Amino acid sequence: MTQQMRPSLDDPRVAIPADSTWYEPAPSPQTERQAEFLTLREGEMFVNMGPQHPSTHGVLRVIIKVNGEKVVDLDPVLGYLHRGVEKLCENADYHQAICYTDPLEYVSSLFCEAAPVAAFEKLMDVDVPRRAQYIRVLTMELNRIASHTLFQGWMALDLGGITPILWAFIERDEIVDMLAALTGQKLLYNYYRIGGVNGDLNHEFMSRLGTWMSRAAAQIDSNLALINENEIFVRRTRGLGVLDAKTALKMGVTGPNLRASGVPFDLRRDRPYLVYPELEFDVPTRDEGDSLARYLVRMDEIKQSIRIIDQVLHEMPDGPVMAKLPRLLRPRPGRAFGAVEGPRGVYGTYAISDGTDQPFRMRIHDPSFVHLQLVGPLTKGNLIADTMAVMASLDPVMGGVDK
Amino acid sequence: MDRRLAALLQETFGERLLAPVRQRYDESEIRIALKDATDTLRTLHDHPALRFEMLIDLCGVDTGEEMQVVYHLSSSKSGDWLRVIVSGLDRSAPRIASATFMWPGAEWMEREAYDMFGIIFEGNRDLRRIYMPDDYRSHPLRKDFYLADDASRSPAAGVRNMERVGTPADATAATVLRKSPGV
Amino acid sequence: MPRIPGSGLLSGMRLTLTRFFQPKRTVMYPEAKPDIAPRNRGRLELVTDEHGTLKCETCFQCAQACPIECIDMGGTDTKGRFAVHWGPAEQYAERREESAIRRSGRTVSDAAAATGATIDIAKVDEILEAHDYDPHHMLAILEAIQGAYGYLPVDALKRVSRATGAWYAMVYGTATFYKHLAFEPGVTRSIAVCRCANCLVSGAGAVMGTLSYEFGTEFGRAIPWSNLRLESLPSHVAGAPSPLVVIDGEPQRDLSAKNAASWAAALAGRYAA
Amino acid sequence: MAWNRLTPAGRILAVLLPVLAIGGALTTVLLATFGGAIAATIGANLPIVRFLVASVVTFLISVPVAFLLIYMEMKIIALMNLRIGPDRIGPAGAVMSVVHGLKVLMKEDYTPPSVDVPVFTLAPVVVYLASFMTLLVIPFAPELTSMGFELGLLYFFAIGGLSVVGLMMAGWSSFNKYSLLGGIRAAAQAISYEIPLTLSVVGIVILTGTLSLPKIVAAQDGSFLDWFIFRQPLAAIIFFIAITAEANRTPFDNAEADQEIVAGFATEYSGMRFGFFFFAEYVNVFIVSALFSAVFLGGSNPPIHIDVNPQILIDLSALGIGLPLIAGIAPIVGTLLFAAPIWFASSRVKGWQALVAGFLIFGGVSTAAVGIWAFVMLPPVASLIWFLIKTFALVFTFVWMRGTLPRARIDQLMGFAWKWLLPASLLNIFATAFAVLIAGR
Repeated sequence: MTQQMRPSLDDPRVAIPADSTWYEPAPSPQTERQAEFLTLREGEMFVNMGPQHPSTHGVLRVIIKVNGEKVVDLDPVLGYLHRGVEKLCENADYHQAICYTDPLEYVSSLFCEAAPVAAFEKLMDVDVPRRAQYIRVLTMELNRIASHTLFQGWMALDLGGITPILWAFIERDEIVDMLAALTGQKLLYNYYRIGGVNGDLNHEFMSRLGTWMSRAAAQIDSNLALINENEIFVRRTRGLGVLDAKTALKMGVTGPNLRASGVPFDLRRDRPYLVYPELEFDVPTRDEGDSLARYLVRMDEIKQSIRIIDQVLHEMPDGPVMAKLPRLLRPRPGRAFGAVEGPRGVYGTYAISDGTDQPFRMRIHDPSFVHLQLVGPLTKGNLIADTMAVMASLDPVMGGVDK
Repeated sequence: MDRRLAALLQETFGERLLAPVRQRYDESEIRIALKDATDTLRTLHDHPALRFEMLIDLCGVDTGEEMQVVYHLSSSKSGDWLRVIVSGLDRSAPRIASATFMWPGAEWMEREAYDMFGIIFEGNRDLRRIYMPDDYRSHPLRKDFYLADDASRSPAAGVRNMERVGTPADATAATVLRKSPGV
Repeated sequence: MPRIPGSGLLSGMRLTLTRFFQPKRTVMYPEAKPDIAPRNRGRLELVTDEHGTLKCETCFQCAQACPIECIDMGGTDTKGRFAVHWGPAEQYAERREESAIRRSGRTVSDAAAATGATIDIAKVDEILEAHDYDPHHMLAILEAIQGAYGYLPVDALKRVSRATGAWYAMVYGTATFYKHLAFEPGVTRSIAVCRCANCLVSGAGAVMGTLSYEFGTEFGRAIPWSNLRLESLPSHVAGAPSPLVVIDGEPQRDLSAKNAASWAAALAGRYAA
Repeated sequence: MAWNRLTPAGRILAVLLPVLAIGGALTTVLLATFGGAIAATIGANLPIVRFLVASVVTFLISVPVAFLLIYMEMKIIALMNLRIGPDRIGPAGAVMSVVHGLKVLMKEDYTPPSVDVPVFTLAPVVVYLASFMTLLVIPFAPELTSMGFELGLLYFFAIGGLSVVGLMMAGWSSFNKYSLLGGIRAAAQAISYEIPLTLSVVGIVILTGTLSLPKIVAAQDGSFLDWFIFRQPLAAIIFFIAITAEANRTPFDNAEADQEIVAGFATEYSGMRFGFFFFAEYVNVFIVSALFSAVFLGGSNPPIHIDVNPQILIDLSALGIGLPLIAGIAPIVGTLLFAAPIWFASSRVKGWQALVAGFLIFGGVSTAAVGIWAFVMLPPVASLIWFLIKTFALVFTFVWMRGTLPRARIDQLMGFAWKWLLPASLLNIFATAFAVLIAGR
């Protein structure tokens, strides 16, 4: 019995049955970079991670070229969650488009809707009532805390600790329930409207917020004590995936990842929107630029967010939460870029109006998309386990990356 | 937003600007031609008074008549934001020089623009599809890409392919393209 | 500050041990219902006022605004005969077209929007009249149309959708669900027998046995000497005659286990290539 | 026919009864004929028989031990996570792990194409074999040691190291890169940690002059200050870290780090073959805990010897024919005795409820009485209980660590073994030898 054999595309020195195709990625190089990636040198092999893998934060596929345990190169493959939101938004009117942006990033969806709302409001010259602005700040900061606590859990989980994620979910659940009492939904809030918010603060929300605020800071601090000083955790993240300020700027990194490299760039302070200029808060930065710094910056931001929430609750004015607007919105032709500082970086929306009731073009910029590019450069030369640590510390969410 | 920025830009670029500098809310906007794109971006990046060192966003736009590439830059000196619209790309064969020489982070955004609009960025080492599968043929965000409608609602009702290259046979040019020349 | 190595580990261990004894946060879901805020809009429902009448006045604004069109309105008229979607039947077609235009994001000329009747639509109207324009008899209508044209023309389906008030998606779905309904003029002729429980009880098994014996082939295979195929249908609509045998797209109503052999002989003569 | 009219139960009986009758008769005849010879053979080869019985018993206890440990892991980690954990099957979900085991049994046992079939099939067997074979030398109590032979400790390390072969086999034969990485990680880790593991007990071997585990336990007789954890603290720490790595437990569970290499060597396994890996892991945890408690925590010795010596001698043989009668009557009488006050106390309690309650109370009381009697009167029982308390305290520690710690990276792990643990264990050996020399003079 002679079986037809052929060299494996994965490793040309290995002969495999000619009719078997199922265990090879078998891509044909399309670009210079990909051809370089697909060339294997002595001792190297590909390890395919994802789209189903325990630590790829969604449906991300990463092809890793390894030499033993050492990562030589890697190539993220996107698009498993691509929904064509930009195209859908071009075919929906302005109100409906906001609804499509919600599920982009399911971990912090309020920021995803805040960006297009900001852009549309610029297009239409709408003044948002002050109470609505305060409510937006309040809900966004709550969402930021929810996102960061979840990040803390995921980070620990990707490093092998199983407990923090469940403690993190307790905090996140409380915030999510609270926001559900306000917005009506747990995950896809669809709460911001052009010219305000959908519904004023209610008793249910305020009572939940009060009980949560009374113990949140202490509880989160105590959760952090589990891994923040843990020798194993610190040794695995310190000095890993160092991103210096210059590279970070060139790569277009924003948010906590940039601040961990020592660049105090925060839209809330540098390009103020809503009522942030009136609030007092610090922008935590660190100079190390490694995974631990990215982690700690986020943990510091939680404290600042609690501080902001406290101020907002004290200073919130009375008044309407929605501007008077016509039912059918037809902005004048024009362009606007709305951006907010989210838990992962700058969420931006570039909207072009052509005078009809639908956006002519709606570009959605998601920070995770930019940050995911860094996984390759930051993990080269490290171990497979470090890939997970670096990816977790960059905190990408695939819903936003794939749009 | 810095009102002096408009004067500075006008002074620096002068005739390269296709339209006067526009400023609205906290955004400034300049519009340049395709041939000046690389030089302008380099000047914006290196000019000591401007220093637009951060690329916030890069995206393509299909106006129905031409293609545009839009850069959003942030200055590390003054904190101003600038929108650079490079207009005049040929719709049938859009090509532009890549910005990865200055901002390596633009690589994936250019890949996305290539995937969605077919804009070819010369100099990008890794210009291949990023969202769509490799064997996909059309570019979904172009205005002549027919959105597959709900089978129950559209006039052609449920017999339309998801992917369609070029213009549908049953449509006239006037009915298909939603054009917005002013953009 | 120099720290004792391992003190971080120990403090973490202490923390987990404290949590070990703390009250647990699990919500025992089926027994304990979660505390859902009154504003929660997780579920769509129609609200009634204190007199028990529906508050909805069928303005369709919600259905039109819904971006993913998950809101659908429909029902039957007062006699319980005509299905109504998005309002009265005569309005429905207009609204549907309008929606299509709006959603596709482009202006559609009158010529493009108008249905180009490439077939003689009169036969469809006759069939519809015979079935009283009742969308509940959709399968029967479609079978009759297939009998009349040999296949299901798209224009006929549109006409059916428009006249009965059934959504085009429903018509289309019904037509694609049943294997014996074809969208193109037949190239391969087929004999299909339904294998639902109802039909099997009333003798479909015997019919299948006889046919496969007579034609000398198995179900799911082509018959070697002709362009005929034997096929089995997976399901069958309740109330239709049993056993349901569909020959060449045409449902046969008077074929049963008893006369199957003679039918097969006749068919063999008819289709012999 | 009469056969057709029988119920299934009847048919079984109809077949079984004649078979049993014939078999019983044959056995009786055979015993009567060759009984003396058999007894003589058994008597002559007592060690072999003893070995066979011990291995069967060891094999049989390994499965419930694994079930118990899996349940402990699920429940304890859940409680630390502020969850409730398994609570549906059995009291407090205690039968959950058994149900998991059944589920694993019933799942499809899939052999992927292109694996190396013989090696792939043998790997779980080797792993499981290696882990339960080490159970043989565990000194549960002085009288309850399966094989207390002189080279016990060496045997333990030798056989324990064999499981790496199984993991490597699994990793290599699976035709999966995750498996390969997992197998190689397991091998590298186990080989590195074997050395400090072995070297750390050399101090104890110097002190006791033996490799036999029962003798090491016996050397710790006395109060808890005689335990080797207090006489060799450095060795205890090294040993604890090394056995954590040997048992592939967090923070050293790199061989199956699911965030990195999915499930390591077990990635391609399903069904009961995966179950073998799973069980072996938990049996391993039990074994290393038992070893630690034997070597460092005094094994079956109580912390403090309290010399109570109540002689509760019950001469059961004196009862004669009364014994079976009492055994038959006592439960009924006891149940009624406990049920009566409950039934009389409240009119709302139904008769059967009172009876059930009475039966349960009687069961509890009698079990407790027998247990206390056994603890006091039978030294092996007391020893066994002390041993299990220590062992399960350690198992709890392992689970607790899993609930707390993240995973160490593979290079840090290896570096730790070679750069810190190895010198420390050598230091411990020299210090101990020096101390023995000084004291011996």
